[in-house]
Amino acid sequence: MNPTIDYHALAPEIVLTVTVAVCLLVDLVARRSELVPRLASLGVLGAIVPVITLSVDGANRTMFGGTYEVDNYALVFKGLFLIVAYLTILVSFHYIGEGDYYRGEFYVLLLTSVLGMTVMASARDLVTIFVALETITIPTFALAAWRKHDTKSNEAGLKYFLIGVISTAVMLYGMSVVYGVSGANKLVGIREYLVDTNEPALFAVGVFLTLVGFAFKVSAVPFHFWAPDTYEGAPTPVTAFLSVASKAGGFVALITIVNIAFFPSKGSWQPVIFVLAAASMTLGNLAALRQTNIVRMLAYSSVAQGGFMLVPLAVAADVSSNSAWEGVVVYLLIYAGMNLGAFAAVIAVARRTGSAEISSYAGLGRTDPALAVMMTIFLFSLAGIPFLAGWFAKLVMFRAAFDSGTTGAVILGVVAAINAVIAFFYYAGVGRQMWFREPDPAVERTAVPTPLTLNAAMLIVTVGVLALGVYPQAIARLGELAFTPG
Amino acid sequence: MDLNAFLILAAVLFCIGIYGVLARRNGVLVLMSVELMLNAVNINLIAFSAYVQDVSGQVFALFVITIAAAEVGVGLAIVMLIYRNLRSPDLDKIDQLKG
Amino acid sequence: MEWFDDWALTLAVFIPLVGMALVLLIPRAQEQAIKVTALATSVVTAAVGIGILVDFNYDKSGKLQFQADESWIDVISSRYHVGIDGIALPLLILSMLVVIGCIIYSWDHFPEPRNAKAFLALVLLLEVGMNGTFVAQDLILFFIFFEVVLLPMFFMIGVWGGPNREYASIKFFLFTLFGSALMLVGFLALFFTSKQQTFDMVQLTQFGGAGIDHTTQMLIFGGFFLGFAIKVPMFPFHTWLPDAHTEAPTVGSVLLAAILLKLGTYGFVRIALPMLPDAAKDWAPWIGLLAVIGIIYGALCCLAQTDMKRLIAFSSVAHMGFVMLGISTLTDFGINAAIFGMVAHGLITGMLFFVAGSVQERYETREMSRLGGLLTQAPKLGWILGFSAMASLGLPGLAGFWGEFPAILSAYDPSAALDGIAGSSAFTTYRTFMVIAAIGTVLAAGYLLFMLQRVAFGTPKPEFENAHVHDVHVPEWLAWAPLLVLILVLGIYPNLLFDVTDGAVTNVSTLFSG
Amino acid sequence: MLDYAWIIPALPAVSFFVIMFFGKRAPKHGAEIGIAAVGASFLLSCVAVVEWINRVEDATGGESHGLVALGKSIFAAGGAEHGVAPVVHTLTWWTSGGTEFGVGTTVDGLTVMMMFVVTLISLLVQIYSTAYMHDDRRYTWFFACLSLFTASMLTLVVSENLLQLLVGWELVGLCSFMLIGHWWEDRANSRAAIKAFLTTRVGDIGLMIGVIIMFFAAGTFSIVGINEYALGGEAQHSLLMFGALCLFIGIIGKSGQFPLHTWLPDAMAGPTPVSALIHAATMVVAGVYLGARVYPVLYEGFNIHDGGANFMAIIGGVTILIGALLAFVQRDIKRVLAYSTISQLGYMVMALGVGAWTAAVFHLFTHAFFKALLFLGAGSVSHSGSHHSFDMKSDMGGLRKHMPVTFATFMIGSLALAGIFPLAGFWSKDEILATAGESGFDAFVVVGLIGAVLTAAYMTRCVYLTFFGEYRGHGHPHESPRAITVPLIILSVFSVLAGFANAVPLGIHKFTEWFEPTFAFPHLVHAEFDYSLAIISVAIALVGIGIAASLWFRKEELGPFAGLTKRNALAGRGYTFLENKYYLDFLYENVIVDGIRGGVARAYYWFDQNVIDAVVKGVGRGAARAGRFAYDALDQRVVDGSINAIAAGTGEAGGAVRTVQSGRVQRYALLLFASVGVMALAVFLANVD
Repeated sequence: MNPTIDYHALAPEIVLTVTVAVCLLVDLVARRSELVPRLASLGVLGAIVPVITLSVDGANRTMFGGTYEVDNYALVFKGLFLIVAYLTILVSFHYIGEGDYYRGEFYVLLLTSVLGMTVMASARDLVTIFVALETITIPTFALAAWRKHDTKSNEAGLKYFLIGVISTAVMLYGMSVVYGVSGANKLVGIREYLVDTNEPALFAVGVFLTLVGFAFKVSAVPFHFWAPDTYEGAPTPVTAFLSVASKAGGFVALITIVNIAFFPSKGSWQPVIFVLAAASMTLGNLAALRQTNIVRMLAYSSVAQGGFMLVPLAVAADVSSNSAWEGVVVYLLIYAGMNLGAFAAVIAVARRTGSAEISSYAGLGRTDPALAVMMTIFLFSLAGIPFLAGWFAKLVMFRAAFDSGTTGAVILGVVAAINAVIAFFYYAGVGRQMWFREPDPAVERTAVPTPLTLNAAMLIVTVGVLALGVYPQAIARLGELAFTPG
Repeated sequence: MDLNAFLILAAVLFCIGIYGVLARRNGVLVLMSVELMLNAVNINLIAFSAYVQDVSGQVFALFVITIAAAEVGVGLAIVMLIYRNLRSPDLDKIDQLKG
Repeated sequence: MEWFDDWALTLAVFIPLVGMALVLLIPRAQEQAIKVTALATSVVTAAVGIGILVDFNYDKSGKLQFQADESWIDVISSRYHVGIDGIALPLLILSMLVVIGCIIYSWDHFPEPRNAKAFLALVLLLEVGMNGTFVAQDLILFFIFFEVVLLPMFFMIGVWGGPNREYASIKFFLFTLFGSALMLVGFLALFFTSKQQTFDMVQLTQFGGAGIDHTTQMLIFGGFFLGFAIKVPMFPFHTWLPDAHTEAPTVGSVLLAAILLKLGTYGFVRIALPMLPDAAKDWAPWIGLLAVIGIIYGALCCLAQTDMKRLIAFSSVAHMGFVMLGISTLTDFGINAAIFGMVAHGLITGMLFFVAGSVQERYETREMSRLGGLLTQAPKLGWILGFSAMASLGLPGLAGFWGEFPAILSAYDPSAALDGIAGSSAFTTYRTFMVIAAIGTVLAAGYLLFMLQRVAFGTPKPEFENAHVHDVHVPEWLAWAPLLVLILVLGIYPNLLFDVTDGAVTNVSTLFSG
Repeated sequence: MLDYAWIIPALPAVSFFVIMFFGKRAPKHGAEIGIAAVGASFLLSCVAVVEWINRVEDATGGESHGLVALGKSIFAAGGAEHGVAPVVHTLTWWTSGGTEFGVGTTVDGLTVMMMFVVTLISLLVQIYSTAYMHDDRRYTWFFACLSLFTASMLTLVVSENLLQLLVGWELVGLCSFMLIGHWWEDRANSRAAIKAFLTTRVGDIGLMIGVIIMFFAAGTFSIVGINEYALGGEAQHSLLMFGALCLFIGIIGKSGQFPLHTWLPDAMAGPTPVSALIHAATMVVAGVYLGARVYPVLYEGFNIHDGGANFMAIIGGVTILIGALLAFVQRDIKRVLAYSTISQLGYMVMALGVGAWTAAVFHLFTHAFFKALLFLGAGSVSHSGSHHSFDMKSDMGGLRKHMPVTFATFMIGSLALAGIFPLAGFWSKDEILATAGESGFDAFVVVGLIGAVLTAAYMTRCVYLTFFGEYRGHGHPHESPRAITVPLIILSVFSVLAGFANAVPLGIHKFTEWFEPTFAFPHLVHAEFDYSLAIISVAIALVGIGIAASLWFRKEELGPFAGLTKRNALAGRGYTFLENKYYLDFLYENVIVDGIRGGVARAYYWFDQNVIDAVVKGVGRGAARAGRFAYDALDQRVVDGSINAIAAGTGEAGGAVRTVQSGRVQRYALLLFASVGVMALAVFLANVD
């Protein structure tokens, strides 16, 4: 049986792979040059091209016996991953260039991880999902520890790695059970099994254990312990990448596997997601309240945001339309933008003050109003304040909860509403430092201008956040498209 | 062929792995315990594969072996890095980041 | 003027946004240009407002006019639907007017740390939110505008506020955010439980909660109630208000009191009552109860104040109690009174905050024990304070009376729909409310005169005896004159307003007449 | 003019604004504007009076062409066949629920009479003020306020409906607040102003609710409509009773009736012309006017036709006595007059309570003149005689020599107040007593008579202390300027003659004929002139004067005393009377002197100051204390405290969550495995069939 290969469908992955290879080679030849990041960004942009042509084409392309599918759903996420990758490169450009880092390898690993993500978007069987997940994760283990002389960075890498492999092991164990009980590797096969058979309780345990792996990836409570420590210790661009792209990768896997495979077995996954959602929102927010380091605060915030994103998933089984799934996707897309922006701003501020303490943000509104305005926009967007894109993310989340209308969903919606209020407190805390306080004379400031790439990244996100806030139809339509068969 | 025997073996191995991960203080030994867990999974996969007469389980196991190797590679590198900076592989000493 | 009919409201809402963008583009050093741009923006907006006033069909004030209905977020079936009727029109115009006043008032004395650019940009952004809330006819659109006002006000309090500004600003934000989050939850629940699955306020009003079971209606109304009651604010959700007002800069206080509080009461009249009339009936006596508690409680708290601004802030709690009492009767008398009360309170309390701000600017204190003899040092300012205080205590012939008296009047004879809900007889309950509210008017007179006595009467304290106190200057006159004139004109000829609101109010009250 | 009655209040209202904005630039600093406006109003009022009289005359002349009923032209059920409908005009004022509410004018006899009194007294007070307030720093403002005061009172008087009346009512309160506190630099003055405003506002709660009750009962605010409703027989009596009670509470507050009278003496803090205006023509009589205006409601509500006693009459009676008693113990001449006003208002209210509508209004009419006269006289004394003091004991005495005009006019006023034949007070007071007796309110006749004794006595004391004896002040007393004396003279003329408008024994019933409403009104009782009662009341007044005279005059050296008896026949007669009846003298030397002056009055004054006023103050202080409690204990601790506690608790929870994040990776792993274990078990159990 010769697999027919649709090169157009695989073009994004192929472009990325080629770019990775070229980068490696170039890095060998010309060390310490800016060539690699430039090539990497070109490669990413190049990979976006086929994504666009494929979307215009619009047809579903299935390959490898149904284990790999390029449909609207996959394309939406591929686009997201590539854009995030591009922004991450922009954000890292000076950070990695100026620090004590291996430069070439950084981008190689980054792109490898992105490659894993693009694969993940199309993966439709357990093996591919597993491979994609590991392709996403393993390079980031290394990236987290990239600041090799910094013990904190080392620690970040180690914790991430250990919890990561343990989760993987648990997930694999779960997958093996799922595979064993259903006898299918392809997601569609698992679903068929579930539709036909009354599954045993063991299968539910398998499903749960499988979800643990993804829960780790999206840093849902109680599988989030690595996140704050890793985020804090890792180089900030890596943190941004982890909190956005890597998390999105986990969500994609989660959506795919739940939507396609486990959906009929509501009892096995719905309560789990429900608990994860509630716990993530609440504990993430509470822990974030008391943070003094902004990266750590954003880490907990992203835990909480993950909880919000899980809300539509938790109620998806009770919603007749696709609106819940769309809700997760829309939330994810918007979250990616604003969170990335926030980390970019953190990097920009750290360049001046050399500190990530929230108190070092005091008086930023006076010393650098433009930066402070952008940071404010990102943070308040994360808080879900209207006409900044975040409000729409929150809205679709609430909408899904109330669309289902079950008592549990309504309770979850109210919990989310209360959490949205708590969350505002710590986001506003940073705003308060920036705007309400005088600059702290004790903090030394260097008058380095923010590099162009960083500014560009922030500006792109700012415009996006504002535009989508006023006209969210654009992104909502994207979410809708993802679940419309081509 | 009794499937349950394999499953129990895998479960026991998995639990031993868990114990190792939790109890060992040396980073390298923890890594090895993780390997144990992954191998437990492999046993599971192959046993199931045979049981359901489907080859994909064995393919899965091969992928797991490969990726486990890569994982351990990265893991060892990180442990080495820590050892270089802290002069100790003791995981208990690594708690700068918390709260 | 076909064109104007379609675009007027959109212009009224978004011209300030354009102005804000322009203000942000002008370099900070060119303060004069910034101020002129901001003022011009607000004046142009008001010109649109005047156009609306002229074109408005007063014979059909109950009908939505100047409607525009365009697609916006189809995916969630939310549309850009704006329109205006007799209930919203006065509030929209008030908002435009007050914004102009605020910009003129701050002309030469921006509060520390100055930064005219940021300050005016925030004022204009506030105007977007305020105007938008009054014209929105789609729940999601309403929600957006309702929330848009939060950020600018948060920053206005936090950056330009008093010593305790951080606490006050966050408290303000958290309270209102909490309310509006639950309000949004209510909107969504209404969307999914209503048969049409629409956010369109007109359709939802026609639908009137039919087919939604009673418990659900009660819960959804609860969400609305929290959202709006916090904004109003009603007892016991009022504690953000004194802090916010005390710390906010003058203009912030004025906008907060004059317009922002009205968003809550407007929400009750526009959304909560007509969309869920059945639940409203059951909630009304409790709302009425909280309203009268607010009247007495706010007044008592006023009596304990030593800070002038804080006193005025608590007086808002009491005055909004009258507005809510009117609404809770579910009658046309009561709701008309409530809308009149909103406008009157906006004008009067806005004025009081202006004066308090000017007093603070001159004496650098609002502590009433340190003040005194304002009438000797700045007679005109003192006179205006007296005028506003008199208006505030509900003196007939000034606007305040027409919000207060008809509200009390309406409580004598609440909607027949309420009978059998509030205990044995709604009449007994509401008549008790009426008497309590009437007692509240005496307390109101008490604390306002008390303030007047300590601030305006007597002789200046030794520390200010030789202080040179400038009397009302030109920007102040320009900013205040329209408010003062309106207080008087509306007081003498209330039909100016009642005539506009009545048609629209009848639409609401007829829901409860059967 | 009856159709254009709105012009009469409008003129002073306009003049208020004109004075306020342009007064300072006017040659006489605004005074001329005010005087011109009120003068014009006065003239128009006179025209209105004449027109009304013509109208009544036409109607009673048997021809029906006078009955151009512009309002509703229905005759009251029990009304006389010659009822003359009031002239009513309305405009839409406000709309609610499709109902239109009017604003307009109702002109009938009561209205024109009141307009006449108000504008006349206001005019005189304004003229008087040009001299009295000459050096005041807020001269212009003062005149603006006087104009507004007049305008408000006139608005109240011409009101078409109760809501409009309420507007005027409150504005009158506002003006009295501004004028009582005119010299607000002194804290005592602003305190008195606030007290006046707040105390009357307490009564206003009653009025407000009363108006609301009547609105929903009668379905209209219109005064004519409400009166028709009250008499229509359809009315629910309990509703009327509550309405009447509430309205009466308003009257109590405004007209200084027991127990809300304590603001009135304090209101003396204002300039004297203001006191005259407040006590004679505006403010306090507004209450009585309201009672007269909606009399059918009170009449039916309190069952006045049943005779015996009712709440209103009792309150009036009590007020007569306490006012009179309290007047005894004042040192301040204006306070004497203030208490006297309370007492006289008590007469009016009592008159309304006993069904003597005409007598009440008549007394209001006559009282306006002599009380204005007395106040202005007191002002004249202080202006020119006692160096701006009102303390009779320390700064006056013997002023009759220095201020003959003031003295003479003051004497006339005093005698009129005391009810001495044939001055104005005699006729009106007598009519009250006669009607009370006629309608079966015998107890109140006695109260009225006791009041008469006391009135005569305290006025004698007052006159004595002010004008007789040695000058005790420190200034150079001289007669006041013409702007002051001319109004005094005019008022004294009215004080002498006004009573003859209804001099029943002389066959003059003009006041009754012209001004008594016959349209939609209860059938009023008109007592025949009772000679014995008249004689008794005059005699009793003379006794009072005599007692007081002997009491105070005797204490002086013989010289001035002898001088008095020679120069003042009345006092001399009183003295002789007492001399000849020594036992009587003894009686009150030991009983009444120690009793009334030293005992009852002082005791009551103590009670008044320490109990009633203390209650008033206590309510204020209690409110302040309640406020502090509500704020400190409830608002800041409980309400706000709980919010802050929630916030703090949330923060604490955040801290607790943080401790789990220990930093040890193996502990994380343990937690992870533990969670997995627990949740896996839960999932397993949940999915086991």
